[in-house]
Amino acid sequence: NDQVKVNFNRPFKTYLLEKGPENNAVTNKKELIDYFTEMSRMRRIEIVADGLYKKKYIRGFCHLYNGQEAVCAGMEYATTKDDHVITAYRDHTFMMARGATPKEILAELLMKEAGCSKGKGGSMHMFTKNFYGGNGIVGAQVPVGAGIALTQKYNKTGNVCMAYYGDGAANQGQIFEAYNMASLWKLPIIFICENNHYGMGTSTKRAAASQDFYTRGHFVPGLWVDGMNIFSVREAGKFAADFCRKGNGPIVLEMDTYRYVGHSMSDPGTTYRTREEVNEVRASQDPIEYVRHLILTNKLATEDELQSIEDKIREEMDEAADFAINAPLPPNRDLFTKVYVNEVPVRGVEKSLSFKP
Amino acid sequence: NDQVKVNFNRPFKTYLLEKGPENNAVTNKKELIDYFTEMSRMRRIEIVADGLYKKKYIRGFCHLYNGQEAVCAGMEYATTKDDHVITAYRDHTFMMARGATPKEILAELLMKEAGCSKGKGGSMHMFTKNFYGGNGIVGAQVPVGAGIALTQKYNKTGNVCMAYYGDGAANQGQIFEAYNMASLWKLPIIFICENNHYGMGTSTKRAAASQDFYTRGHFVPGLWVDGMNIFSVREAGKFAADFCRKGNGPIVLEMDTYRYVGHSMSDPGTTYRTREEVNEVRASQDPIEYVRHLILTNKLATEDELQSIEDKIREEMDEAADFAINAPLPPNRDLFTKVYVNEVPVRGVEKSLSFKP
Amino acid sequence: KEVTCREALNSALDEELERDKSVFVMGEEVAQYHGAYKVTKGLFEKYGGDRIIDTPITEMGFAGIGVGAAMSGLKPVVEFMTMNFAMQGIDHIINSSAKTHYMSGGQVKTPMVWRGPNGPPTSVGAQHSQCFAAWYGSVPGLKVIAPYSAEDHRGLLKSAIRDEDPVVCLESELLYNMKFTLSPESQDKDFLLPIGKAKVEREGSDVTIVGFSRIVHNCLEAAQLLAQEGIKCEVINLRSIRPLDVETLVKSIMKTNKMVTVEEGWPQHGVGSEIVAQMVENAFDYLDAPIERVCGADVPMPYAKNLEDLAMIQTHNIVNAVRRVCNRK
Amino acid sequence: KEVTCREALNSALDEELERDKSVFVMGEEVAQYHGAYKVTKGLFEKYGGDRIIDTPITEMGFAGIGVGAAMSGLKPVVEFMTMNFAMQGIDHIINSSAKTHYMSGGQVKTPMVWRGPNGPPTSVGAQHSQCFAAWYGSVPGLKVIAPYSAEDHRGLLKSAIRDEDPVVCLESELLYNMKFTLSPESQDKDFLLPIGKAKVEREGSDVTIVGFSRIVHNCLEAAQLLAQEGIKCEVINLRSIRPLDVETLVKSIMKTNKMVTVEEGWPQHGVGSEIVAQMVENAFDYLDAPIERVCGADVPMPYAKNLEDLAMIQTHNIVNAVRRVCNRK
Ligand SMILES: Cc1ncc(C[n+]2csc(CCOP(=O)(O)OP(=O)(O)O)c2C)c(N)n1
Ligand SMILES: Cc1ncc(C[n+]2csc(CCOP(=O)(O)OP(=O)(O)O)c2C)c(N)n1
Ligand SMILES: [Mg+2]
Ligand SMILES: [Mg+2]
Repeated sequence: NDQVKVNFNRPFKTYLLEKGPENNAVTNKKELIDYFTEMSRMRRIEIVADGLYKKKYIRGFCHLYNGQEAVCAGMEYATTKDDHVITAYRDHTFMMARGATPKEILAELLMKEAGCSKGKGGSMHMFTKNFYGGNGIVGAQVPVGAGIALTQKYNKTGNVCMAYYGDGAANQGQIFEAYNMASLWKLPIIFICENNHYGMGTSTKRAAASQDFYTRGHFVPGLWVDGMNIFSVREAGKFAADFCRKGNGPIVLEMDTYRYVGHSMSDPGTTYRTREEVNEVRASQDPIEYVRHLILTNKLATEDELQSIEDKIREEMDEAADFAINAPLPPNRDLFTKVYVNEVPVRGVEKSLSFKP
Repeated sequence: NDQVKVNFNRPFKTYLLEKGPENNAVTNKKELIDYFTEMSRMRRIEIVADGLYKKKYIRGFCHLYNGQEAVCAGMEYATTKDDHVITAYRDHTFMMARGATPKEILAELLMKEAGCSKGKGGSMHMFTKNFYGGNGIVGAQVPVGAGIALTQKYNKTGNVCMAYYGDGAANQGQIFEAYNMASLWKLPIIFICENNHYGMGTSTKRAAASQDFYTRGHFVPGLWVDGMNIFSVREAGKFAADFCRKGNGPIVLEMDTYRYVGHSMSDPGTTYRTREEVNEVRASQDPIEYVRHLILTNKLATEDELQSIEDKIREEMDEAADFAINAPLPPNRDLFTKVYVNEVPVRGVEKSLSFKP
Repeated sequence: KEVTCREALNSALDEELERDKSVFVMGEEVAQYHGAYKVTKGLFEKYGGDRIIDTPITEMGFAGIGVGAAMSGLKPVVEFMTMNFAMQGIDHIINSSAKTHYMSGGQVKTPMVWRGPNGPPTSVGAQHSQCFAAWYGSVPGLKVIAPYSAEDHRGLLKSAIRDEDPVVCLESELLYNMKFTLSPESQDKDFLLPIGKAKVEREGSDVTIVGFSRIVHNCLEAAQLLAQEGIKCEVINLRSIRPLDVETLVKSIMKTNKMVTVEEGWPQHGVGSEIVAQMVENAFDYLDAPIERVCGADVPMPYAKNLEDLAMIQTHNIVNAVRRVCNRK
Repeated sequence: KEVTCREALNSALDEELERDKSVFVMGEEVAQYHGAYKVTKGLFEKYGGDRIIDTPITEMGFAGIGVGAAMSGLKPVVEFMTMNFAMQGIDHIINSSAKTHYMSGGQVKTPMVWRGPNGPPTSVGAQHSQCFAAWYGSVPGLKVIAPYSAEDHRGLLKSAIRDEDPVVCLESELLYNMKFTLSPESQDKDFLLPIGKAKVEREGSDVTIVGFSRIVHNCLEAAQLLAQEGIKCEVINLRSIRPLDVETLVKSIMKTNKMVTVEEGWPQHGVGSEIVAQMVENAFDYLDAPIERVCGADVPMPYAKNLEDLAMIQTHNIVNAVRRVCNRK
């Protein structure tokens, strides 16, 4: 019997809910190894992206997810691939969670034709099955997510949509508009506020009059969740998906989490918070270390075994990086395609350089 | 001694406030006569506008305030002319409350140069001292109002801004953005939701997941107010202004009120609600009749005296209407002026018809 | 058969709703109130509240919801009570609907229609009278149509609903009540007009008048008046702002060598400007006279009728411009 | 004195904040973070949080707050992190700030500046690369400036802050780091450049190249290359998009009889289109060749560098266009 019981030391807080999920969960060896593996892959792809960025293979914005892995991973384990996901620009790991390969993700970052968006989208604009991006306008993805939920209700699919947004985004008016319509129409949407405590250089208390993001839906029930603990996230996710699937309408999950790195590559991430604060979170709450600890203390695998998982991940990602580095750029012709579903004439920089299909 | 004590039979409801205003007020003859007069003037100018519209003197949108007079009037008696007001398109009576004359208001409706906006604004776009319109985009006036409040704080004037919006407008995202910034920065703004129960043809319960508009600021304290009773409004207004002036930041007042007429002139106002509903409110809650009743039952004036006030008002408004009818249209040259503060060349419909200052 | 443009839109919506279950209509007052301008009359009764959806007054929110629905397989027709209010949700029209197909390397589609009355009606002042043809028409990823006749309204809206790309349909409040004869073909349930093709409404050899939406009416009126002076005007109804049918325009100007553009929007960076630029690029040697632009006056729309009349194009303005263009030596 | 455009903007803000207590700066990250692009560096320390105000990420809301502050006597400088995000608040820029003076018959003023980086930087994809010059430039009631050099940045921004009308200041992220020499006059605390006047950056007699903002750099580069072939280009830096300095353009084309317009935005209904239309209207008989427009490619901005390079104007594109215009017989 390899069952492990996990008690949550940062319990849920509920809002407009009679009862939240239990403050513990049961897991087992397979799950723990899976979670360890998946979150490690997420961490690793970001580390590789970081390295490639510094070597100038990647340009522009590149928002990394280091530290927040339990949120993205935990929600995936709470739902199915027929459910739908949309997020903002911090999206690489979501792609992977939804089944995209590191090759297509890194190739996209490296502007290659083999990239998931054929090199046209970049870091902020990745899409795959039942995953709608990768959106660069803060907050805009949330009503779009409500629209995806509308489709589920319209087509009676029984599936839910998870719409992620940051603590900074949480003040955007259109999110309140989405709360309202989702409630009125009982749309199956899980609003997921990833509270990593900063929107760029602004801490939540300077941006939000109320920092209890799980209550900000006002008339929408909510849960505060320890977003550093994949089991808390998973249990909250199951609870929320179940809530939605029963036709209760939307629910808000506030995921308390932390971003280890700067906002994007140009932000050192240490002018508006101290290095100590970052190190403290990393040392005490790291979502991957927590799972490693559970595995080791429960003797479900040895350090060596975990090391070999990590080695394999490293290999996988290095291979993906190599692939991406060596893959070709999109053909120049692609400049003009996919503006519309059908190819049409498109004007170039000079009229004489225009495209005729 | 002509003091009259008024008990409110629809008591305040409070939100995030330890204590609201008392559920009664003291008034006297002078006040009662004033209130009766002012509200009657408001009612009358709308009736005159309605008549002029039907005679085709007025064109386009024309949103009347019949039934809601206690809100606009009561707030004026609770504050000073150095305080600031902004509202949406249902603005004629606000102009009068702020000191504009019926002549300039009706002249504006009749597109005349003597109109308060020189005939350029029309029904929806009227402005006068410390009154910022008259805004046609539902909800947009609310953050603008917060900006006016910002100026008060910036210049330490001790004045407040009252920003009015409807129950339909109350779902607009930008209002939530305004709540947030006003709270963060402790702006002296009274958010006033005039809940007349319909936004065009949509009842509040079809548009708002929560119809408790006094709580919709979520972290902003609020008061539910009987908006058909000028004394409730006045007491709430004093309470709110005082709250703001003390540096507590914003407060939301929900004014429960009713619009007797259609949304605008083309809406009969009886497809989405019954005639009975309208008649019932009119018969039992009319804000002017209530004050008339107080005056008469307390024998502070006779029916004849009130009649003569009404006659005078009728005269005043008829005179204003005559004035407006006979006033000249703006000169054609005005087409091209006030686009910018200084006169500049402006292109006409034909280039050859362009304006040169 | 004589119908108003309102009826033409209504029948187009009705038929497409009937034809394709994934089509739905959303917007303020579209269902139980039948639309602020009654374009959606009867649809709520016929298709119910799941397919004809009244929204709260939250344009940005429901614009986003429309995009999400389109991305995930539905075909929303999103009505804005007027296009002025679409400005609150314009980010979704541009950044979420127009750009996503390209950004996703072709993976994601947003087949949807954004529609509503555009440009100046009368007497509603500056905030309710703006024409957005030039703005939307500038954006790759969007198609933009501007119907004039009842046939246009039916054929273009039906094409727009069936289109796989996002289409902005710019209507005119003043056209809703205008009556036109529908040809038998145009009454067909599968009557479609191609997006991106202009229509020569009247042939002529002396000068080309180009317009779109409501003002085509005045262009035709002007052509008739000018015919009495012996000036033969060719009148082109653009029908689409994007793609712009440059070919038809060039063909016409190669014949007439003169052109007047007419649009109710503001002049600067307008549809007329683009047409002039295109004619210079594509037909420079055929131009016998400078092209004149007749546009809405370059001011926020005033309320007073005399000023408004001066701010808006009247038929005589077109007549004047044509005369000038034709009499130039 | 050599300064970057960032420093030029910073000093302009600093001086105007110093000069007039009613001036204040608001926007996302403008205070404690010193601006996403560090334009407001040091201002928070000097003027404090009451005058340099960090806002939450709520563009529509703070745009409205800016307008309200302006209406009631302050002079806000509202920074958008980029103009792409201003689309969320564009209704306030158009309907609340641009139109109110007119609608109120001149009673209400909204003296304020809307500023931020506009148009394509590099490698940030479609949602972060749009140029809004044509949109804002179309709106009566707004003034629109687009500085190129450090002198432009100082002189135009200072004028904009002192202006009684709302001014949109379109900057370029790629210019922030670019260095220019400041003339002694332009270092003066009261150095103002007139809004609505273009600058002839280089005189020439064969052809006129017109550009604005960052791309003026490439126009000048092209002119230099073309000089080696004996083609003398006059390069005009528009400085203002609205009012557009038609006079300076006409004067130039009367001399050169040929023109190429250059803008980073999309072609349709662009600034180039308007310039062509104006030249046709005002200088038709002086045109020896069709005016060519060089514009951003008519696509959402792609991320991949090779595609982006093709989507954005390179100096050789300008050179090619000039050659074509000059070699036409
Ligand atoms: C509408 C809009 N405004 C501003 C920006 C610039 N911006 C990008 S990310 C960001 C911070 C968002 O913070 P948060 O929502 O907390 O998400 P996090 O980055 O922490 O994941 C800002 C201001 C934008 N992309 N869109
Ligand atoms: C942004 C926007 N959307 C839609 C409209 C059209 N419209 C004008 S008034 C109105 C109803 C507003 O209702 P409410 O806020 O309750 O105010 P009331 O008319 O009841 O005073 C609507 C939908 C508008 N003017 N602006
Ligand atoms: Mg954050
Ligand atoms: Mg209402």
